[in-house]
Amino acid sequence: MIARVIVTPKPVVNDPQGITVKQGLATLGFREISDVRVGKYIELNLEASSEHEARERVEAMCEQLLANHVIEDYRFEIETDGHKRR
Amino acid sequence: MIARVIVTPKPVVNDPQGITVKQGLATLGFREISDVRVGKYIELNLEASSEHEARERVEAMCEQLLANHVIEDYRFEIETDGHKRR
Amino acid sequence: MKFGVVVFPGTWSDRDCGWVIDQVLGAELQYLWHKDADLKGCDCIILPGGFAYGDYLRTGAIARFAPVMEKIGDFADRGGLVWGICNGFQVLCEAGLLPGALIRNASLEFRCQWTNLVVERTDLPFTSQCAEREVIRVPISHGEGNYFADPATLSRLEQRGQVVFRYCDATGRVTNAANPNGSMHNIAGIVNARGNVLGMMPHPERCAEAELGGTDGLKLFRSVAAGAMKVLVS
Amino acid sequence: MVDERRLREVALTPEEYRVIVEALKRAPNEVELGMLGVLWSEHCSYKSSKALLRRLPSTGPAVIQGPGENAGAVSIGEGWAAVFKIESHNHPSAIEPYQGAATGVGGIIRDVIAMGARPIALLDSLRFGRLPESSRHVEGVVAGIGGYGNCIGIPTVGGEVYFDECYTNNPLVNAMCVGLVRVDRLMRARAEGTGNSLMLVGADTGRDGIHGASFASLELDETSSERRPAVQVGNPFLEKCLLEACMDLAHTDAVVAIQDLGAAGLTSSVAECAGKVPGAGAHIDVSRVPRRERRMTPYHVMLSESQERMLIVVQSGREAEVEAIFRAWDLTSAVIGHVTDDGYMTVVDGTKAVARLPVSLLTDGVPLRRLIGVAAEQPPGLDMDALPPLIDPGATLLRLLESPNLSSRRGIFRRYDHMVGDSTVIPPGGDAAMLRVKGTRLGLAVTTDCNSRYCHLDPHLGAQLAVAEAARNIVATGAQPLAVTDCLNFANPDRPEVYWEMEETIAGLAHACRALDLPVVSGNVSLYNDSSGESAIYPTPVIGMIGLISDYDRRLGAGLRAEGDFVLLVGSSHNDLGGTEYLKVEHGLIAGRPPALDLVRERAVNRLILAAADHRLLHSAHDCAEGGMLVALAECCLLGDIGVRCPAIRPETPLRMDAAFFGESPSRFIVSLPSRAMPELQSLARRHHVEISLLGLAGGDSIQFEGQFRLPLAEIRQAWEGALV
Ligand SMILES: Nc1ncnc2c1ncn2[C@@H]1O[C@H](COP(=O)(O)OP(=O)(O)O)[C@@H](O)[C@H]1O
Ligand SMILES: [Mg+2]
Repeated sequence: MIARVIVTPKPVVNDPQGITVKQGLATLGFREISDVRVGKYIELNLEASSEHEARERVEAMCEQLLANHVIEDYRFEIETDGHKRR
Repeated sequence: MIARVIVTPKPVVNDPQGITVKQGLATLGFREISDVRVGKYIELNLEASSEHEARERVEAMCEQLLANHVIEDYRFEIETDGHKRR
Repeated sequence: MKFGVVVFPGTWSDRDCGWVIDQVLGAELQYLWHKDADLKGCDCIILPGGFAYGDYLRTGAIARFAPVMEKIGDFADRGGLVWGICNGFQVLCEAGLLPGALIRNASLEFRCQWTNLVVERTDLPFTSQCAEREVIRVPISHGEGNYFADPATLSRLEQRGQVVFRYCDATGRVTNAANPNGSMHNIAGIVNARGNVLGMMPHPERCAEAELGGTDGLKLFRSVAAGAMKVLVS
Repeated sequence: MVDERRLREVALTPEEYRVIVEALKRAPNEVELGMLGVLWSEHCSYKSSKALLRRLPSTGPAVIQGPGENAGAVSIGEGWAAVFKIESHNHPSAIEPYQGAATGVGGIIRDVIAMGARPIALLDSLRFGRLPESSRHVEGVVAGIGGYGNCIGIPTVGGEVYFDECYTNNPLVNAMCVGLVRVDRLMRARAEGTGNSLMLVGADTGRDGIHGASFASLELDETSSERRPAVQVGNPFLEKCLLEACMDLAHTDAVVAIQDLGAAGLTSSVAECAGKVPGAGAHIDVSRVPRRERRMTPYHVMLSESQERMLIVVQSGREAEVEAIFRAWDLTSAVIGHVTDDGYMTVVDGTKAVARLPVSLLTDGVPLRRLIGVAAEQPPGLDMDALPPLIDPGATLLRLLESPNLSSRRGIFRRYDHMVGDSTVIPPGGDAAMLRVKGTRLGLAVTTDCNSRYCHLDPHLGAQLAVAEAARNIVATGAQPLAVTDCLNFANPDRPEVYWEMEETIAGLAHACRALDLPVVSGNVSLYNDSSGESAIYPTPVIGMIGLISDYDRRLGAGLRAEGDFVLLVGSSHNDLGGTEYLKVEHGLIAGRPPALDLVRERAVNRLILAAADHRLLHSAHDCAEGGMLVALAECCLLGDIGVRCPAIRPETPLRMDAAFFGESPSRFIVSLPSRAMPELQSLARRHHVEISLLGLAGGDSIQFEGQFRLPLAEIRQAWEGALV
């Protein structure tokens, strides 16, 4: 199975990278942007007997390692043979 | 509208971060992982008269700034009032 | 007084800390390998600077799970001295031994330069040799030293006086201009409520000899050593 | 006969192919062709430059290891050897600035590790097109240099940055690494001992950087982007572990040799290792090579340029000791073959034969190219009488200080960790940087220098000036210049005027190095720096130099130290305006001959400065380089944060006012000293037959030349530091 994890900075955390990307885009003429947030995308190939199990394992990975709850939120989707569910 | 851009290292490109995260997860007991790739997630709030226009603009942003085509691939989805399309 | 210096894969200030402890301070030095869950009877554990595990994913994120860290957690709970410098500070935050987190510098650039720090606590084992609100010169060298904590945590830190070092100008004024990385409240270093776990981004081990540009860093090492002496006599 | 197209893909000429078939008495197979293609490439074989390089002096009393090993080594006393080398990563950096620069740093570090030395310093010599057009390159390259050096924990203490149109499509990224090793522990990459094991350690092997064209031709069936070779991505964390593990190898005597894997990967490292031992060969089984990806052919494995890998020759039977050392650092290691005595490099894939080539054919088989040089047409001359007179030296000073080539580099080097190691006793920002050798009083001064505009105007003289400037930067710290590593960057040598530049440059280097007793112990050549024929770069022979001071307590900084000190100009000034920044910035001219250089005077001036430093007469010393006397003086003030008060400059004919302030006559320093030291300096100067002249007195917060101009230091700093951040 494939797990797609997205980790984003919490809204309260200022995101210097996002600010810089926004400025960069603006100087390139993309002025229609009102806000940019930059986070991480983590793709995991994993073995799991069921989607449910996979979900629990990935949840645990996020809690322990992939995200820092002080500054980050996370969400993920599991792909089992082509079907995605959040 | 909201554009969600995912930038990933090209498949053959070395991904030290992914390799290291995989080892990290393994030492935490997550041995079911066969592969990890780490990329960027970029969320853009933008004005656009149509989804089509938004799509074209975001495409241009990826080409010019958000992704480094030499080593990275990108994909994105546009959210217009709740509906997502890839 | 026995200093333990932890070595993770990717750590590099271990040798600089070791040099200062052994050659400049003349105290006992013991390197602690990340895989050994054994503190070898050290009195003060230093988590040095570097890029443990490449700082991949997040600084300190993977290092905090090393076997040695569990022992360090217990050691801290028992009141043992734990001192995180730069990457070590980041590890301590990830491990939850100190509150908050260190994010990308506001400039998004790595910064290696001298900074002025105002010392706001001198009643700690780490700073006893410093004068009240003394301004010390210590270099920084990091890309992710921008201290963040949520408002509640931050005010708690301030109320309990857990901010030990703040970036300031040469005269001790805490200004935006003197803030090299965007840290909230110009925070350069904090201590836990009990006062035995210190985390700081600047590198005192880089300014313990005049030929390296300054000796203020040595005061911190001396403080720890002197503290131990007190314990011995009392 | 294979078809022309295939030959072009592996970059072999029909003539070279003929030589191969003759030597083998058969046609090479695909893998053999690929292996020969990379090893016979200019990059690996130096077939266009070898003949010229032999002219460089490479011996001297201090030399322990000259060219031919992974890096050069010189004795610095107390049982220590300094190991160092400079290398280019121009083409990769043009394609992917960040990773190109980062992997360039990673590569040069491995060269030093292979000698058994611990790297203690990095320097980076950079050339870009004009700003702001080139800011993408600058950003990426500087971030890449820092990204690798900062992470691995080796201080980046020096380098240079220049901007010129000629580098717009061909930025130059040259990285230098310096290391230390006990003389008796110096390693050499020789595959000694038949039967000894070849171990591959470090990163797994992926399809990184396999020379695109030939690769594609082998993969015609597969077309998707993911099947194409990849730009190398560096892993400084892994290299840090590799570094420490290699240092730990010193604990065992089981290791015979260490060789890094760089260009041409496994093929070249094995061939080079075996090639150094007469009659030695190697047997390699590609199936034993740890892979990063599936579906890799033997061709991929033999030619992969995956980073952070090392080849280790281990006494047979003691592999386990070595394996354990790497396992401790969580690094994979694998025995992939052994040393033979048949003089052949034999490659198998499990039971299948893959390739079998004479080592000598791989390493020295390539026919050296006989190219002809034809002098380029003379660059425009300079009619000094036609130049408008200098009106306001102060205003000109400000324009020079804010010009990209002269402005402060602080915005760059503060992004590099230049302190890690607790050895940097002179940080970047002045002339050479200096590192102490812990446990001794020794100080090692390091610098890189080259003014390529001079080289463009006169390659022979320009090369000499580059050597002289580097030496001057070492001397300015109070250290004695010791040895050189050079990185020769040129355009396409097939063009006669470019080959002529190479001939002239190397002749100039050889002359200057001989005159100053400086052996060239290592180096690197980068050719074809002219994207698609047009926009050729200036000849750019970057000089990396190290120097030695017996007690770093006597080191000198560039900045003024005390109010009231005398500020002197050491050396004599002439009407040297050709090729100067002043001409370029103020008059938009790149013309004339570069400043004349008298190497005998150069020696005398250097001797004087070192003698004065020895007697502890001086408070500071700074050489006069681009921008001439006034820019150098301003730098002394800015670095020391002390102003200077000077009487008006009234040059004696024939010296022109503009040349007095901004001419770039070499062999000059600005020094400061307490008044009481003056008599002794004067007698020293007389003894060395060097002219010294009092410029003024240190003090105040402005630079002033009475009746000529007065500028607040703050305003000058604004111009100097405002530009490059
Ligand atoms: N790319 C760089 N990386 C690190 N240090 C640099 C770089 N470029 C310049 N520097 C440092 O800035 C100072 C001034 O550089 P430069 O003007 O080239 O010196 P000089 O003219 O004396 O050779 C030197 O200390 C040099 O090492
Ligand atoms: Mg200089």
